Amino acid sequence: MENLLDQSSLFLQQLVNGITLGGVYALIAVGYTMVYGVIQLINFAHGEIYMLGAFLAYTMVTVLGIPFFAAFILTILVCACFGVILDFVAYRPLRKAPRLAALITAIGMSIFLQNLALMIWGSQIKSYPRDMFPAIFLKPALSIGEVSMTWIQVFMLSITVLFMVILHLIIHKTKIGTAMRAVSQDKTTSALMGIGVNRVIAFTFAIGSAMGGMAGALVGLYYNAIFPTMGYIAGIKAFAAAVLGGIGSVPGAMLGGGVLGIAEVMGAGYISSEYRDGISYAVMIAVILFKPSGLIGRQIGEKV
Amino acid sequence: MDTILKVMRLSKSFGGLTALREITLEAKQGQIVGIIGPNGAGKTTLFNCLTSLYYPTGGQIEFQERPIVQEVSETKKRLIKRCAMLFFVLGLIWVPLFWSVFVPHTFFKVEVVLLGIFILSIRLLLVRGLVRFQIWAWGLMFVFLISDLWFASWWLTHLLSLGPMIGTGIPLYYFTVPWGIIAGPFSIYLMLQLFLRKVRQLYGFRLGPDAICRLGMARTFQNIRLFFNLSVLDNVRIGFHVQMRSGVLGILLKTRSQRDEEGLTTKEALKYLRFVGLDGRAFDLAGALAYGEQRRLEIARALASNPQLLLLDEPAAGMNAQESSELIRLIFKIREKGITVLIIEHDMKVMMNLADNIYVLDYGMLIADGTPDEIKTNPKVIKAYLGGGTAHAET
Amino acid sequence: MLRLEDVDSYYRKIHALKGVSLRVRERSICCLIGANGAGKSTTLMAISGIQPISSGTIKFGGDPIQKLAPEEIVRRGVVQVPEGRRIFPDLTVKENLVLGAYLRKEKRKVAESMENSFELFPILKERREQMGGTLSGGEQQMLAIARGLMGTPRLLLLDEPSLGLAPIVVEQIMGIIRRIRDDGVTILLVEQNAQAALELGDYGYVIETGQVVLEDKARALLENPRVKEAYLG
Amino acid sequence: MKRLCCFLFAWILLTGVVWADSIKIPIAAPFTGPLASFGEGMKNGALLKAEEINAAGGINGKNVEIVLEDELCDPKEAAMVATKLANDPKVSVVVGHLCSSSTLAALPVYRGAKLPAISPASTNVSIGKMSPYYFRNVYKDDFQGLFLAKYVKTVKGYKKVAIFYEVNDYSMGLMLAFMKEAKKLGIKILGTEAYTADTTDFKPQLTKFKMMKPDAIFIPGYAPHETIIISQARSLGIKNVAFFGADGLDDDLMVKNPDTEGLFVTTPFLPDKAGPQAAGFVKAYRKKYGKDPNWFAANTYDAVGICAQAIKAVGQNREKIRDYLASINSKDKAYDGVAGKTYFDKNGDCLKEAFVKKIKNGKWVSAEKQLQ
Amino acid sequence: MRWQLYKKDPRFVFLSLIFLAVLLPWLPLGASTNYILRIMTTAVLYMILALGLNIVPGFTGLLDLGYVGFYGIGAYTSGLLSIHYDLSLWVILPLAALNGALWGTLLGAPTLRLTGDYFAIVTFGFSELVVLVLRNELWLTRGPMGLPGIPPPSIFGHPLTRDWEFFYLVLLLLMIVLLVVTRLQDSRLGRAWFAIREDEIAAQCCGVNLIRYKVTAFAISASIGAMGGAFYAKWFQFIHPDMFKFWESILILCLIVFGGMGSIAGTMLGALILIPLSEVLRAVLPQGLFSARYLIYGLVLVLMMRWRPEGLVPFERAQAKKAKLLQERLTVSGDGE
Repeated sequence: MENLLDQSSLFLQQLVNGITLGGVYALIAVGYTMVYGVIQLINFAHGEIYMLGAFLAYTMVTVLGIPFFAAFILTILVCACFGVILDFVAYRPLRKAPRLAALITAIGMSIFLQNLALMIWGSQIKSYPRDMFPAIFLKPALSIGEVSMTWIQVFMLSITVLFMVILHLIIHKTKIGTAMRAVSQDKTTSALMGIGVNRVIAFTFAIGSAMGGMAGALVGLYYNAIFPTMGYIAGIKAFAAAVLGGIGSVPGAMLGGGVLGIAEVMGAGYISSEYRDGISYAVMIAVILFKPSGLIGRQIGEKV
Repeated sequence: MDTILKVMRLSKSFGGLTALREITLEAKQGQIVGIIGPNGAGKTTLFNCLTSLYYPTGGQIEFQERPIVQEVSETKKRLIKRCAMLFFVLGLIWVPLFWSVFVPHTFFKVEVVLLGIFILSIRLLLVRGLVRFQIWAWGLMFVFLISDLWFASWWLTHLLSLGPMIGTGIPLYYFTVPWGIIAGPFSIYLMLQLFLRKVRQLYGFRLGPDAICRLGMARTFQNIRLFFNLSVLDNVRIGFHVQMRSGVLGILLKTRSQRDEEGLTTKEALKYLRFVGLDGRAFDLAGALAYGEQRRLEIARALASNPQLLLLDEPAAGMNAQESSELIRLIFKIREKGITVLIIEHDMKVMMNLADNIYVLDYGMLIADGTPDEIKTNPKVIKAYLGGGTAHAET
Repeated sequence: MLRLEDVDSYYRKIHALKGVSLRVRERSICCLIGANGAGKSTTLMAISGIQPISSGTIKFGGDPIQKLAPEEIVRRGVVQVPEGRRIFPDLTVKENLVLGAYLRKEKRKVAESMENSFELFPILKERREQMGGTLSGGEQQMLAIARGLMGTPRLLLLDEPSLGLAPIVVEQIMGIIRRIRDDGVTILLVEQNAQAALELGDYGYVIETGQVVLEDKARALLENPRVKEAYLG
Repeated sequence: MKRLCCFLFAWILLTGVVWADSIKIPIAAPFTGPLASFGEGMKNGALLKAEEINAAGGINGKNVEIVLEDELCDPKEAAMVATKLANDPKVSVVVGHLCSSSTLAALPVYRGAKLPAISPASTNVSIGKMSPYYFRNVYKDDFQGLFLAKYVKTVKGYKKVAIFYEVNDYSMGLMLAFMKEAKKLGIKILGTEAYTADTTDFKPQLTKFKMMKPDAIFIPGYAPHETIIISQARSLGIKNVAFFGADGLDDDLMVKNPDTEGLFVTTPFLPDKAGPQAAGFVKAYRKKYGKDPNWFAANTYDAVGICAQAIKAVGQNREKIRDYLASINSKDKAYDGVAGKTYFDKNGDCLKEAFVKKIKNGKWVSAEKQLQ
Repeated sequence: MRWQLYKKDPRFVFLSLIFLAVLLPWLPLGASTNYILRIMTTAVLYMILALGLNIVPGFTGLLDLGYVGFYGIGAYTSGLLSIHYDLSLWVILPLAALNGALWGTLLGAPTLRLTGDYFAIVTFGFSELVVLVLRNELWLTRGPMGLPGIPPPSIFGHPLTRDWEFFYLVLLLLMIVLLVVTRLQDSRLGRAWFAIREDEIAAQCCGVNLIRYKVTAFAISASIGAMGGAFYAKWFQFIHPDMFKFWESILILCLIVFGGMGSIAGTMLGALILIPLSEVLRAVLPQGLFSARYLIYGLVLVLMMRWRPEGLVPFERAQAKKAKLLQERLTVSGDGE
């Protein structure tokens, strides 16, 4: 009987871990999914924005001595601006170029940013010093038997859910959101309606990057490890989450992130921790091969 | 004259919009057949269906008496859907049975329950894919059917050696016997069903555009689709693709037959270019040609695959009077070679001089067919073209 | 009101417009008819600022607009209803209409125009919450026109509103176009359906392979043997 | 023509050789990249030694010049750096390569060029047998794993241990050696879990450990990750479980983290356990760099010392230096350095003692009980 | 007349360049000859790899981010075969190529019907999975311990150890690969690939079976990559999973983007410029910045796409040149007009 209790508390604890991780993936995946939805580009550099978010928050807290929550909000704003700049510098000139060109640019941008961070911050793993760490985060928020959840997990999850709801409202209830959906369906007609297509795309980048930067700041705090290559793996996994949920759909990103996070943690917990990253890749490949439209996405037909 | 192409009750719809509605037409050997109709009438969609770029929603196509597209009846589709559901229901029994026998004493372990849910959800996904006629579901289904078949026979042969079902005490053979008796034959039946040609066609095992070309149907496109960054000669040589035989090994070893084939192809390609009047520009990039020349190059490329039937999609669009009369001469020359030509044109002027037989489409329906003279005087056609009237048969 | 002078435009390497000149008078319906691929839609796209032009000028109300961004052109009151409806299939009818008024700030007036369009097209009111893609062809066309009107245009560019529609629906649409003109909106109508267009229009241009070959009063064009020939050969 | 010019330019850059009359001793290690802090220890140790040698009048009147070659712990870069060094006639011996994979990649190059090299830090077992030109003044992984297992059993008395290793050569070598010895000694290995260098989320694996309820968790890896692992473990509620690791954790990074209290690690060098010579070294090091030397610094300090001794004895002939190094093959011929006596066996490996140190009140201190 | 023709023939240019390369070890470069030889060997190796990769994105227009997976498969095939069975290089090379082709086909067959960016992602996932397997299957690959002690190749019983010997060997391989690639390019197969690259739908309607030719392209590309890997293992005598990380794919992609996707000369030029650049950077850049040298590769990708997406030697220019050459050849032989 005790064994059964252990088993189930192990399972529950892993579930908690998985959901937290999934929340992170979902936040990053939103950026991919929104940009892909609007301009059909896999923005490889998105993972790097996540990394920059982590570094910015870290630098603001440790070097400039700004309190974490202020730094958190500043980071989100700076990352949003950064996304817009990225779009303006790298992608806008290629709007009419073949998709391959934009994709290669995205990869190039990703490498460039990653190495830029490497130059600025060095490749050492950075951690928040304990005294600058908001103390409340480490205290357990709830603990039932062996299962525990810290405040930072609660904070992260609630922020994720909150922003997903806000995002959903923005996309479905506001004018700019309607414009975003319009641009994703038909750019020429949108322009004919007087929608500034480039401005809407820039806005999309801003929101996606804000989410990515936010995820970065949160993750930097949660795992307390910030390094220049963190965006690469996380970015790919988040992309897998976006594909899993159905690329182009925000609730899909949420669902995909959650499923992938849980699958990864359960895979590491029950199957093999060596192949932990492999699980995400395998899920991603399987989804792309068998169901490219994802769990809640729609099939995108090609025009002849 | 033999009928070379026969289209019967062909329909195509995109989502809710019907682009073609029960089109029936035929082309005889050596004829020039015109298809005319205003913009958006579905002419190009018809061509795309013929060359397998689109797959029709209903109807049949026969080319040189060989069925290219066959009709699958609704009953057959319904049968497949029912079979798929049954497959899932059998899975509902199968999964707990499997645990009981093969993973004894661990029935309530978290991992095992998860595994069970996983297997069941894969089976459900498979059913979904199957009823939506997706190709992967077709392939994966066989793996599952074979394993079901194997387990059915295994359980039937190990009837008495199985203990009671874990957690309930009910003798296992209460479950295994009916399961084995139903699942075994059912698996075989479903496999046979899935192998039927018509059913395979539903899952996308159909002739692709390349196979259609190989059969002898070549086409041009409404908005020119040349290989713009390749030379004119190479464009035509690609057209020869289906006539060439050399494989990777021959190419790597540069065997005599491969070299001969290359030489011959180049010569023939130049011949075709002369035929369409482009021999002077054979070594320029296709992108550098003028509009009219590009149109002719597209025709040369299509001719290079040695077709029986040539489909021309608005060849005269964007041409001035002189260019289009040259084009008409060229099409007559092609017909003299014994090639049947099917032309889309919305410009009746060109068509009247050219075609032996004309079909008129209007918003996806065939509204008239006959010789040019008949068409010219057909009131329905005039209405469709000059428009405005309400005297249409449908309304 | 709108004046094109010697407009040249290239599409890829193809010379799509070869010195097109035309003018549209205030509060009139001007028709641009011609065959497929003659350059009708390209002309409209050039006016709307989507298709770049290589030479020539486009003036609207006296100001050159050929260098402006598409949204700026819309702001000045030139709204296009594109060929093939091009409504947003995954947005509701209402959202489609709201987007038509994207550049307008006052919410109340937008709501007013929406009421107006519902009055003009009662069927849209019924389908308000339906996805655009689920409408029938005629309804989509109505939605497209209503969406164009939401932008309170001074000049409405209509690209083949009769395309692929049943004749009775064409009739209906043409009637609506007339009503719009009567409400004081200038209209440039591009049509392949010459009969319907010329019956409706005041003035007409015939365009062939990127050049204007004929222009006259609509009534006169309707009688012109060259027009008949151009279509029936 | 333009192309040719470009090429010529590159060529001139590449062939440019600095002519200066000094003895070059190159240090090949990662000075940037994730393991830069270890490379920095090596750099500091070497520079300190060179400074001392030069202050004492150099080797045979010539100054020692330390050349830093950054190879990022990347095998491909390491081979390239090795070729560069092998073709520099001023280089007669190399101190280097920190990571075993770099060492293994560079090794065929040194062997081909007959250039002797001393690694102060590569502990992989397979290195020794591969080349007669490779020496090292650090013990091998198998010794360290074995040592740890013994220490855990006899001094600490742990019975149930779980292992959380990184998927790299160093960590896995240690794990395998530890497991082998643990089996002999009757320590129960509850489970092994792995992580990769790209991850920072260790919770799934740690949760598993939590349910296993081990006495201690063995974390053979490098400091940057392990400090995060310990923090995450504590936040998951793994409270009364000890952590221990090997020399890869001997880094100041660990001390900065308050969660690591009580962690103990093996190390080849302990400032307070070493002899009087070491005390001088520690003092000088503190003075120059303002912190305690780690074992990388100490070992590199010694390696440079051995090289200097060899050059002093036989001159700058590669072959002779190799023979000289190979001749240091017994305890009495050993080089007496700050990290103990160094002598090489027939494979070029050395046998050295290991020590245990632990974190107490946020400082590295020697463990009360050492295993002798 | 004939001489004029030869002078312009790219094959002649290549041959003379290779002749120059053959002279390289004997040029009076002083002590750094071996260093330069090693750099040039690396550059030539990357030329081979780039020529192989070029077949997929260059010829058929699909972005392949998983090329390094095949490179790794080739290297490990070669390493394991020579350690366990001590086979000769001439047996290993074709075996490695075959193994690469096998995996290329296995990966290509299901994935090649995907659209561009999904294909890129799947190939990326594949290469990461390959590295994971190389890392974790200790029984086969020794995982992160690497595979040391691969015996050097030998010719007629003479083991190759010196740098110039390896340089000649890799030059020989380059010539073989070049022969293969140029022959393929000027054949029915190559034209089918170009057709796919230019316009998939038109290609299909010309009778080109998309899947079949894409798979062929993928398999051939993979086998060339695997062959490069096989040489690499024999040359380095030590392989490690970290050598086959994603960055290598990007580097090779960068070479062909820089040189000109689809053009053989451009691809080789890209490798010839960018690979030695890395060593120049080592000499020029301060220590701390050297680790960030990939920054420059990233920048190259971005800037090339922005200002010169067709690369140094654009595909269409190469095609036009080829056509003119053919014209001249046909006029000389009197076959043509």
